[in-house]
Amino acid sequence: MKIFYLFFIYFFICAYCLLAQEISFTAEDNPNDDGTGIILMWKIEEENVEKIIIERSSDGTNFIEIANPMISDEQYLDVQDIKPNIKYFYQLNLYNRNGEEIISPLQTTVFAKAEWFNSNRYPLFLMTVLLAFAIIYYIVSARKGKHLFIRRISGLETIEEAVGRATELGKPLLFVPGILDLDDMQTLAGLNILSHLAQKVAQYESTLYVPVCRSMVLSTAKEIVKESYLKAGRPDAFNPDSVFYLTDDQFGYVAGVDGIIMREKPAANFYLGAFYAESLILAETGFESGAIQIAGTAMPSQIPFFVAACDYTLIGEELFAASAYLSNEPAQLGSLKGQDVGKAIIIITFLAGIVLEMFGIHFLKEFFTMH
Amino acid sequence: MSLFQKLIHIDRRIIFILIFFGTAVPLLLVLNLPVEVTKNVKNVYKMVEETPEGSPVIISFDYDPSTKPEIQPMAVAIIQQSLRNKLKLICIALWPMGVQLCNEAFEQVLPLFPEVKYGIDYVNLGYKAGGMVTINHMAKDLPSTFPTDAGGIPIDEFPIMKGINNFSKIGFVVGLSAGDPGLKQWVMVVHDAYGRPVAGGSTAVQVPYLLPYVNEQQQLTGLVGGLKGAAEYEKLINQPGFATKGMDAQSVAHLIIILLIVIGNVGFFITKRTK
Amino acid sequence: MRRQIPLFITFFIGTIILVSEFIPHKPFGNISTTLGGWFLIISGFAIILGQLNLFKVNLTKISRKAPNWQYYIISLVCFLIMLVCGILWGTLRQPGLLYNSEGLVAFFGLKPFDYIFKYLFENLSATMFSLLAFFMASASYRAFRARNAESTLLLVAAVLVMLGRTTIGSTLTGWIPDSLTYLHLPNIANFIMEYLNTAGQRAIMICAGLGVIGSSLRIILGIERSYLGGR
Amino acid sequence: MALIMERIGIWVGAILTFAIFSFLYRDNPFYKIAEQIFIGISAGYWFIYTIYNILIPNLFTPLLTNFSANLLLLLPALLGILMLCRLIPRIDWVSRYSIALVVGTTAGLFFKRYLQSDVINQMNATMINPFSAPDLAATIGQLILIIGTVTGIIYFFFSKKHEGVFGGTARVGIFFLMISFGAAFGYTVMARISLLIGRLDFLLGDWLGIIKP
Repeated sequence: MKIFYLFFIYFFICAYCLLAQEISFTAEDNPNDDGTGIILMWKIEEENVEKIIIERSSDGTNFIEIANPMISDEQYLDVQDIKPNIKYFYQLNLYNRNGEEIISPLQTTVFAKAEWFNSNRYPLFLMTVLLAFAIIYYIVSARKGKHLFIRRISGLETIEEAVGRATELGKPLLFVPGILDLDDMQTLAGLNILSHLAQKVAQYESTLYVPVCRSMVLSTAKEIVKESYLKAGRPDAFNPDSVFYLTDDQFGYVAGVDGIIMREKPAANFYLGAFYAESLILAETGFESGAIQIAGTAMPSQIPFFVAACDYTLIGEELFAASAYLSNEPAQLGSLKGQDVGKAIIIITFLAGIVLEMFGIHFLKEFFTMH
Repeated sequence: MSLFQKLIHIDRRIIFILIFFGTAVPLLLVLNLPVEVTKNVKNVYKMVEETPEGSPVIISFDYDPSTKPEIQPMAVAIIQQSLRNKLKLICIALWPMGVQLCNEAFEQVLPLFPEVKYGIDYVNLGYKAGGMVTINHMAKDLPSTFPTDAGGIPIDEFPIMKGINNFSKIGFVVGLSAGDPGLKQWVMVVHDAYGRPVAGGSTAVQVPYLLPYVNEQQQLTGLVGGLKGAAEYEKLINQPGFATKGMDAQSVAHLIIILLIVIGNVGFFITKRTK
Repeated sequence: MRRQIPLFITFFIGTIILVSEFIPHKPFGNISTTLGGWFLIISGFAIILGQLNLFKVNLTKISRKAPNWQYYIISLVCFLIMLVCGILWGTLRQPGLLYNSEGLVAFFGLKPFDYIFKYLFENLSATMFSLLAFFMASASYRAFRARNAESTLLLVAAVLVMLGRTTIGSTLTGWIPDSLTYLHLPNIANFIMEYLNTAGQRAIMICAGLGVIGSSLRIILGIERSYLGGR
Repeated sequence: MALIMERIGIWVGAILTFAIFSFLYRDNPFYKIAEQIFIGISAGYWFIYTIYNILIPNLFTPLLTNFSANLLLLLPALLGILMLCRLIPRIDWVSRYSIALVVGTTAGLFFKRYLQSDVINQMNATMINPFSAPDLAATIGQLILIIGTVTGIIYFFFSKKHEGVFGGTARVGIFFLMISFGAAFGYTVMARISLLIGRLDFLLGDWLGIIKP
């Protein structure tokens, strides 16, 4: 009889323990996705449980193991072959240290849903709409003939001065359009500036050398220089050999341009386009020959060397701005103006954010923080 | 021509010889100056240390032999630490030459870990083109981006790849990067769109451009920069290697360059004044 | 047909990829995933195109006896050797047509492809870029001048960073007492990198980022067409 | 035998290293030969790896093993072949279809990723209360960070003349840019020297065996 009592008490304690334990298992649709994720959450405050296994079924009878996460993870994102709008059954099996199942598995069901809008992306969406609107608005108004003001870029003012000096000294000018092909925006920007430079050269009756390392750049640059001479009213003075191809190899090209600098000693060198390691070598040789040097590139790692060794450097975006300024193309001007609006929005937002932060108000920062 | 002008216009080949020997001599005479560990390197170390045992992690080899002296020591150090902590390494490459360099790094490390098995503890999934678009694709469907490993064996045959469909189970991504595509693209996709931690090592050239990502949002958890960063990492895992060995030569060469800049500028000012 | 359809493709795909960020629902989500897989394959072909183009250009140079044409034969031969080695014996774990050919591996210690890569290519590539150390030294001496306030600031920051980021920096100022620890060279370098450099780089990053956004938008809308060739 | 081949490999590597270094004296045939070997091997390497690591696993194997399930892959395959048509000048325009897909995908992805990472997140990272920093140095640093970022962006503002207060702010901005270029300069020097150290380690260690590993 005693044994019976003991057993009874033991049973009672066990039952009490089980009731007192916080064991829960829930499943939810993973928000903001295309209906291919389900979040499973559990809470187990029971010391006996050593291991858990999650199983899944789409019919409620045949369960397959999908994961054995750590108990302390407290959640698991199931993304294995989940399809939207299908009912899934999940069960959580709990095991003790000896690998025995402690209680019968906990079950739950859920549907995965595809959302129409990802609510995590509101800030990105807001900025996308604002920027796209600003850029498109200004491009359209520039096309309609509205004048958009772009400030003068200081490096550009020296172009005329350099050409003047070259004429005075009777020395040529050198223009290097970078080492990338026409599909790079920097090369195109450089060529836009070349068009302006060539006009000035034609007016002053100076000589210009344009060595290039890409065949596509060669034909385009030739056309541009020819056109500039035509615009300046001196098509007869155009020498087609002034634009020439050296080689495609990076260092071979540098050696070639170096040779020209040493032999011809140009009065001014222009390096406008995309550059890699050759920036350093060109700028050094040019400095050594005593030329005025004007450089411009958006290659971040080459800007420092140009700044240190050249007289004027168009830094990054300035190169594109200079090209837009000179070419007067509505698309470029409008886009630049739209981006400026973006800069203004950003400065205002983050200054506001800083002030709010100083007063301990965090909502603006919270809004823009990714969750 | 004044003495200074002559000095400024000396043949550049003399400077070439100077820097060659200036770097070679300290390699022979070891000074062993102390290496100070910086915060950004420690952050990478801590991230690897704090990742739970058995977590799958991605190491991306986005460099080629031209920057091997800078990045290979980091690769070796990070692989060692990860294997020591029993992490599962999934190695990939966004630059084709990274595949071979990954292999070389493992060849160097594996003798220390005889129990580590290919396919269970680490795998080399090989090279994929496409840069950011491909990383973005991995985030949605990793098995279809990498149907096989670098040797053409289907990934279903590797236990390490079981259940890994995207970045959700990945402990962290370490990018070893020499340019584009590289760490910047990993930050943009894996951290900024999918919220998984990204850290890495890069060439010294890239460090200044990557530092804005090291902020309180932890776009980049940490950054090991150049040979100095690699030496710091070697110190943290207590395994001095190539980077530590090169630090003396690095210091002396820096001094030489600084001296050259100073002399050049002094000459420049004196000639300017005499003019 | 030659211009309009590509422009439409760019517009259609660019918009879907952009919109799929906000609308994960069908069809945007899955189209953009499919496109990612396609992109990988097409990039593969683009790389093949690049290598074949190099082959073609070199072949033309040789056949036209362009200046230095003899050298281009060398690059063609090396290209073909790599191709043959790769196809016949494979690379690393990748078997080739003749499978793994243990005999050759025992002879070379590596597969022929890997042998060429390890001993020839790695050395060539690393040396090519180490040339820059020499050019850097000579430019430091002969061209980098503190000609105005801007370049002075640049050079001073450069010198501080160069000193602070080496072991010699810590040794030089290692004796500084704790109260003046901010004068310790590595700490100065850290301060420059963490705040001054980050400020400048962040400004560039934001502006360049907006530049990328502007040009992406122009491309999607078909305003920027230079990628189609011609100006 | 493998050991002998390793020695031979190291010797060839050393000879090629000197061939390239000879460019420092002046451009010469040895350099040109080494350069062309470099270009040839590199092209072959890319070719082989693209075939083995991309085209075979991601295109050919799925098509050969399960054609009907992967029918859709024929489209990128076709676009890839159109891409190769660039080699034939007469029909090179067909490659525009593939380029359009590549450019469109990149433009769409770049737009949102750059906006998120390089614009919004950078803006957010600068929204800090500078006075919350733990010590004086950090407070000064954070103030500098804020001022530097604002003035730096103002320098790149193109639709207003740089004069008056605005011009002054832009001038402060350029100083910050210069310091960051200085930092970049220092780090680039560091990187290039490291590469030279790598080479010297090969010559003095692997080749001559003067420095022990």
